[in-house]
Amino acid sequence: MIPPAAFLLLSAVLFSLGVLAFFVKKDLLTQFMAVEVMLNASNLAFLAMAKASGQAAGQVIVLFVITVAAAEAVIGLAIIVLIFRQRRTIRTDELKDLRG
Amino acid sequence: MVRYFWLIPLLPGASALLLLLLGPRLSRRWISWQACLTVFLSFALSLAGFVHLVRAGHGSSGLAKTLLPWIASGSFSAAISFAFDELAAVMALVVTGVGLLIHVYSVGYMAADRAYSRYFAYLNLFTFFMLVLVLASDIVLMFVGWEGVGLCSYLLIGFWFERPAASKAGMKAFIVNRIGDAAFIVGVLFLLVNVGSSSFAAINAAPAAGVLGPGLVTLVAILLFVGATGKSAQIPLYVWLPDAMEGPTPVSALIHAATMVTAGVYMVCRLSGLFAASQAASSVVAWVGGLTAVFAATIALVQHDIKRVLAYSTISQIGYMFLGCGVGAYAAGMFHLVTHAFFKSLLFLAAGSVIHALGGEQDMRRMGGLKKALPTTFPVFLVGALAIAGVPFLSGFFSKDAILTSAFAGGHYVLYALGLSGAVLTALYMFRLIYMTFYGQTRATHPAGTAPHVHESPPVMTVPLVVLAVFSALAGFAGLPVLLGEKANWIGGFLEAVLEPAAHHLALSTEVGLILAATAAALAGIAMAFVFYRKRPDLPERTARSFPGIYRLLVGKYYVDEAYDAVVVRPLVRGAETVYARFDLGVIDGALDGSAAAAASAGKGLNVLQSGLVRDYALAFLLGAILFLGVLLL
Amino acid sequence: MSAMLSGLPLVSIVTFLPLAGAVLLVFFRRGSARAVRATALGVSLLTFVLSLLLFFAYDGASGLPELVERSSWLRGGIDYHVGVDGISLFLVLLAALMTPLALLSSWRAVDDRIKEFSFFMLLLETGMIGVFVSLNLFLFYVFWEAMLIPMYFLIGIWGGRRRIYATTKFVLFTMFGSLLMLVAIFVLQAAYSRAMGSPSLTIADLAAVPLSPALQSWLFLAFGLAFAIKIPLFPLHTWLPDAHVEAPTAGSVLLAAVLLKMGAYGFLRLGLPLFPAAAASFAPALSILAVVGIIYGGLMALVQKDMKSLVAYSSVSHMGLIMLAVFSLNFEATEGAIYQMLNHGLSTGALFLCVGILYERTHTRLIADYGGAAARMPVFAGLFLVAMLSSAGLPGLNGFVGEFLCFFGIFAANKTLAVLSVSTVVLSAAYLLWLYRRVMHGPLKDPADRRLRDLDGRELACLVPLVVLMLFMGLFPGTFLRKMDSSVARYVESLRSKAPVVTALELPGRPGAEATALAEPER
Amino acid sequence: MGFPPPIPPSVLALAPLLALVAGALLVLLLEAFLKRKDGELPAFVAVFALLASAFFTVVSWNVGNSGVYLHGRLLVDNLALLVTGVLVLAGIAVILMSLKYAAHQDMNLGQLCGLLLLAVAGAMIMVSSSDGLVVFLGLEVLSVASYAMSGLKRQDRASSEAAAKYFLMGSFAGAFFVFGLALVFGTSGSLDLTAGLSAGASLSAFPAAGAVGLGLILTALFFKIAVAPFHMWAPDVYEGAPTPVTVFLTIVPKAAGLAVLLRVLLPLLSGETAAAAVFTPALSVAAVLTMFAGNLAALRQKSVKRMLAYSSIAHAGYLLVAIVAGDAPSLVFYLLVYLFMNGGAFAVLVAMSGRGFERASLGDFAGLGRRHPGLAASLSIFLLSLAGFPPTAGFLAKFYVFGAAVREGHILLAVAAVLASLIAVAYYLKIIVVMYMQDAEAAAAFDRDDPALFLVIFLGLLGVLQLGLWPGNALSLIRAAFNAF
Repeated sequence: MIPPAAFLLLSAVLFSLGVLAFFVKKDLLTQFMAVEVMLNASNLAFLAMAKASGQAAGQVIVLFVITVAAAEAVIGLAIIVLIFRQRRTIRTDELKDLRG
Repeated sequence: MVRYFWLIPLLPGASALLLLLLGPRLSRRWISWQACLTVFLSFALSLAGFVHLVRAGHGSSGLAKTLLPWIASGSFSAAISFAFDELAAVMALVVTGVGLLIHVYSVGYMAADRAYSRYFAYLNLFTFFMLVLVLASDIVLMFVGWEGVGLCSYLLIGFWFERPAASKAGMKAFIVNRIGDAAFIVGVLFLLVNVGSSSFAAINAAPAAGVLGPGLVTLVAILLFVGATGKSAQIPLYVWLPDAMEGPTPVSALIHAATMVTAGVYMVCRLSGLFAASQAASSVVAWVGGLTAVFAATIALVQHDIKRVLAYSTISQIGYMFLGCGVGAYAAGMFHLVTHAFFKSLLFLAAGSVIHALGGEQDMRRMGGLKKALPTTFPVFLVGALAIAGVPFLSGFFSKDAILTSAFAGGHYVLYALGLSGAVLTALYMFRLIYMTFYGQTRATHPAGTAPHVHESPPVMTVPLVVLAVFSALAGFAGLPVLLGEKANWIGGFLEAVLEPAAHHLALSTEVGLILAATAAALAGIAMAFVFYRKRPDLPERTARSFPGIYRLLVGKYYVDEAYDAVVVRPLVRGAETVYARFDLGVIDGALDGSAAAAASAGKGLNVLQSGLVRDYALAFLLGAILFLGVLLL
Repeated sequence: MSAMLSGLPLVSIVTFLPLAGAVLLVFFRRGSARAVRATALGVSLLTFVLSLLLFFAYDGASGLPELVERSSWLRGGIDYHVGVDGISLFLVLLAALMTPLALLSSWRAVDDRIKEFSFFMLLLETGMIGVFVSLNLFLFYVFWEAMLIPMYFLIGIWGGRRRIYATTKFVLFTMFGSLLMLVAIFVLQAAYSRAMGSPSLTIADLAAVPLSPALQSWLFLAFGLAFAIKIPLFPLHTWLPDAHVEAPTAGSVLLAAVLLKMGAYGFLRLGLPLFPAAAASFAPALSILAVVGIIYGGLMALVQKDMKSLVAYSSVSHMGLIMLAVFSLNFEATEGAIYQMLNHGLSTGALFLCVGILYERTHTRLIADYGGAAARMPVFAGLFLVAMLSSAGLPGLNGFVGEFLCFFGIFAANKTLAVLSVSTVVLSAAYLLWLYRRVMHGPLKDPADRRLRDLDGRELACLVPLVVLMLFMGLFPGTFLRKMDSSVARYVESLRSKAPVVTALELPGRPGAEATALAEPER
Repeated sequence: MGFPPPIPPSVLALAPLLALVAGALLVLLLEAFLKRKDGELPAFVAVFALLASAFFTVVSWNVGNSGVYLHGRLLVDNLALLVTGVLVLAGIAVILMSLKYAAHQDMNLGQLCGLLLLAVAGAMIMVSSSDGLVVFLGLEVLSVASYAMSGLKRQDRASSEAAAKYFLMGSFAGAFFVFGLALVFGTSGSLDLTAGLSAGASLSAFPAAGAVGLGLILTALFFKIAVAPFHMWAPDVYEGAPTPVTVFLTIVPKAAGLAVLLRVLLPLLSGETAAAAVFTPALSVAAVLTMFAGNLAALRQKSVKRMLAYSSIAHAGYLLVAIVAGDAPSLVFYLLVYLFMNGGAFAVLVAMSGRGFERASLGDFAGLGRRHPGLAASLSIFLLSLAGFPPTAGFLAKFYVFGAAVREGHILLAVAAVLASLIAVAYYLKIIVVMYMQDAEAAAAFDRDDPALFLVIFLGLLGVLQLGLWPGNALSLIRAAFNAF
């Protein structure tokens, strides 16, 4: 039986990886995927906790989070498409008309 | 009639107000009459009051009238109240009498001037303030007159304000006076706070009552005297008076010879109780007076401008008055004030008549030989000269002698010597003037090349001259030397009611000796003048050449003006300019604008951080989060 | 008189009538310049007349505020609470007098956006009067700050070349002080409700709060900074010359005549009564600053090239004297200070009017561009001279009375400072007469220049009332002083009772007891 | 309204929310099936929905319908109701000022209205629950809708860039919230944000993981409120988004986030607890950073819109001061006032725009005082209120917030706050300078027939002056609301 702490640790690592990816990746799409990784890290944590404390709530949350992620993805992709239409690129660093 | 003595100042005041408000609309005739008449009425009132006092004899406390409670706040209060005692009576008579004559004289002298009404408005205004000064029974109110005459002096010196020299002289006069006044104010403050009252009675009584400690008495007296040196043009604040000659000549006669400049002496006499109480202060007064008397006289020796000679002579004569007051002979000082008022205003007016005759020429080097041309002016001028020179039995002789005698009697032998040498110099420069102006060939050069048409002045000018000449000649008999009997010195007795009596008396023989000495001095001076400027006109140049240093020093008036300019004025202005540029604009404003700039550049920095790159934003977010969590955990 | 006025909210009317007028102006058509000007002038004149009623209605026996109106406004002790006492009464009158004159003076000078101009002028008047009549700290602060806005626009829109720099500097500098004062107000409010249980911002109540010395000092410094900037006290004065030089004549007049007084008034109304001990302990330092200001301002005025900045620096000098008097903490000095505030209002206001009159003709303020104006403008020369002499404190005019009372009180408190402050007598004469000589005297700069015509009726109407008032106040100061007496006495007493330092600081100057005793018969 | 509610409390509690959601769906349907795209019908529907929701809010206020519903998922209390009121008002204002604007900038009004309703609903959900999950859902609904709204100007590069940046950063922050929630859940076994550290509990008693979790949640909220240093997305998004949307973004998410923050932190900050000892300084620092970052960065802006964007960051800082002081009434009052003055200022910006163009640069305002005195005067009043000059509401709001801070002993914080607002005065006045003290090079004309917009401006003025001079009613209402606190 693996202690919940391990899951927690794993999720933390995952989350950090997501953050890391968010920084190293250079285009909107992959950066958003990095965010997805972070969200799923949280999901993992939730599940572990739910298991440990035997609360169903934790598992329900995961569903919510997934749904939300999906919704975000929809809007996000729409925006990314919009950006691509206008600029023929989705490199994040190109987005610097607004500054200063 | 006497009850209305308080109208004495108000009449000319009202006239002045009227002239100031609607002067230009009035006819010259009306203006002249109004101006002179009001002064005449004041004169009449003063005369009435004077007679009243004489009749009342000693022990009469004089007349007093409080017009309105003026300033009152907490423990400070000053009322507008006038008092008419012996001292005030004498002074008022001088002011209104001489003033009247000069008003009349001005009618002729200023006849051609554009700003006729303004001139008489100022002249009346001056008379008003001067009389306020004289009649005030309260030192704060006296200060009103004190400053008021200063203002009028400023206005009248700068009467022809289009002339830069004139307006400059006016300004100089006012500011220099203000320096004295600052000290005066401080003195008054000491009195107010320590005596707790501003009335002369209380102040004069204070030292005796012990309200004022001896040290304080000296301090206050000296402070007030500094004010006097400003008003009465004594060392070190005399520098404004010679320049004041830029004003119209009647003004010089009235303000800068007869009345205003002697206000300092009057003030000292008013407060004789205070001054007499401090030996130190008195000797300061005496020494400043004595030194000024000689100092100014030496400068007068080498002046070429006829009015400036008279100006320096005025300074010197006022020096005598202070010398008198300083040695405790206040009556003598007042006496000399009176006689001086007569003969000096006479001299000025006569000089004015000369200038008038020469169409504005003031330089004696371009005069000469006017004796014939000015049949009235010359004799009266001569009378004045003899009087001031102290030739026996003329007014100046008695008054000056009274001062010197009491100086000697007080044991102030050095001061006596100073006074005596001053007397010699006085005779010398006066007769230098006489000879250069009236004798010899005419040196008058006229732009047209032709000799100017020299003409005697109209009677409206000459009549006052004659009157003054008479007084200059005879006024002395109001104060004969005591050796002619106790009652001889009438004016001294009259004033004793108010003034501290002169302490010492001398043996007859000594007095006679002193009188002879004085006479000798006067004659010696005249003789020297005769030799230098009549017999051997080349002598002056040679003497000058043999003592170039001294000569240049005298011509340069000891370079006092230059010294003041270099030591006080210029450093002050330059310094202020530097501070303004360096500190005001540099440091203070610099700090303000600097902080503004700092904020702006901080903003610029933030704007640079706001790079527009999501990565940077996320980084800031992350760092912030880490920091925050760190805080929570630690 | 007061019976007739009973029930009439006179103070509120005087305060808000100008505001009503301003609102009225909004509905005027643009371009109807004459109507706008006339209305504004009429309203301000009416305000002045009503303020005269205040003068008569104020009895001044008790020294407490009279004609008080009070109604609760917000929670936390914030009431609408106004009234006048001997200290504020004449400042209200001053504001009510100067506004119509200022409007009149700009009759021709301002021809752009007259509607807005008049609007802001009236707004300013309400602000100024409001500051003086407020008896509630919150209300005071509201007026104090609100007043900045119209002044900001007046300088910024109708000002000179560097107007924007000047007006921004003015607002930011002034706000810097008043914002710290705001924090101090919070602290005071909190302290009060902690001590008394119930909150209150009534000034009279706040004086009763027990404060630790340290806290009191901090609060005094916060309040003092705001007031010192407004006065302005050396070295916080540099906004003033800029503001004056750039402001339009009307702005300068009100700025000099009324706004500067608010600093000194603030000290009298709040700074000292609320924190007497701290005030007494800071008095020496502030007095020294004030003296420095007197001399420094005078010297700076001496070397100004611009007439307006010369007068501005002269204000620094004069206000320094007033400050010094205020901090002498005795009756005579305080009364002198208040009187001198009025005098400075009149004389400096008049001087700025004079400068404005010259500027209207030649469109330059540089002294060097003038010369011999007196020849062309004799009447103006006379009035200018009187204004100048009043500012220089010539006896017989108002300036002397105030100045002398100040000297007297200062001297009683501290001889050295008094002696130093007397130097203003020389300095003011020097810079003013020199100015006068360079501008009015000498040969005409440009004889061909016909623009220098003498005063017209309107300009006379601006200057003559002031000059007459100068003479009147010089000869009959009692008319004013008597109305102040009891309030000032009460004020000084409260200081004495609260801060033993005050008496200690005030006594050595004179053996007060017998001095007063000796003075008694005179009164 | 004393009549007994015909509907059961739980439904009534949900009613405002339902009204909005229903409205949103209706609008989107209309938008889908309506032929004429430029019709204003959706707007009317949306406004109606908002009014309905407002009505229900008022009803449940009047019947005192506060309580916990849906098994603790829905918490209706006065804070919730008041903030809901603010949110709804903001929504109405936004719609009214976009009627013409949308047409001019060829934005799809229908979509705007729909998204707006959803966003408001999301915000409403956030404020009316203490349950972490519900708050998260509300947050996400709000965010997702906001992303879309900021990108509604399809042709405009700036708009879509704003949307992209907002989306990316927003989802990034959202992830933090979720992970934090997971940790809190893990350590406290509950989703209740306040339960984790119930009042007075000390952090030490609370496991590190939980602390971290709470911290992460707070950072996400800071992000929404745009607290420095989590604010950097804000200026870009505010500038890029369509102006009415900017109004929405500067008010609604802030209000919602602050309400949640208040809920979470108030129990912690009250009293001398260890938690307070940690949070108070941290929040104070954050507040000071925010105020200065916003105001300093605004100083040199050339675009009025961006300037106001920075100013709204600074105001977040002032609001945070209220949180530090733990003074709910002043917070809510400030929010209300801020709605009026900020909305008003932006409304004037909207009025400056025209068909196919916006005028937001300082130069465009030159001489406005001459050409459009009314507009210039209104903007000046809004700016003076933002700057905190009496007698405007802005002053009173600051007066109460800073006063509360001092009362709670945060004097230095108050000093910092006033100094920050002094800096702010500098740039607010700059706009006024341009409007009145510089003359226009080119007289810009634009059509004035936008009654809805001018209604908004007028109401803004009314609010700013009313709340500045006679705020009695509003204040007593708010105070009454927080006797509970």
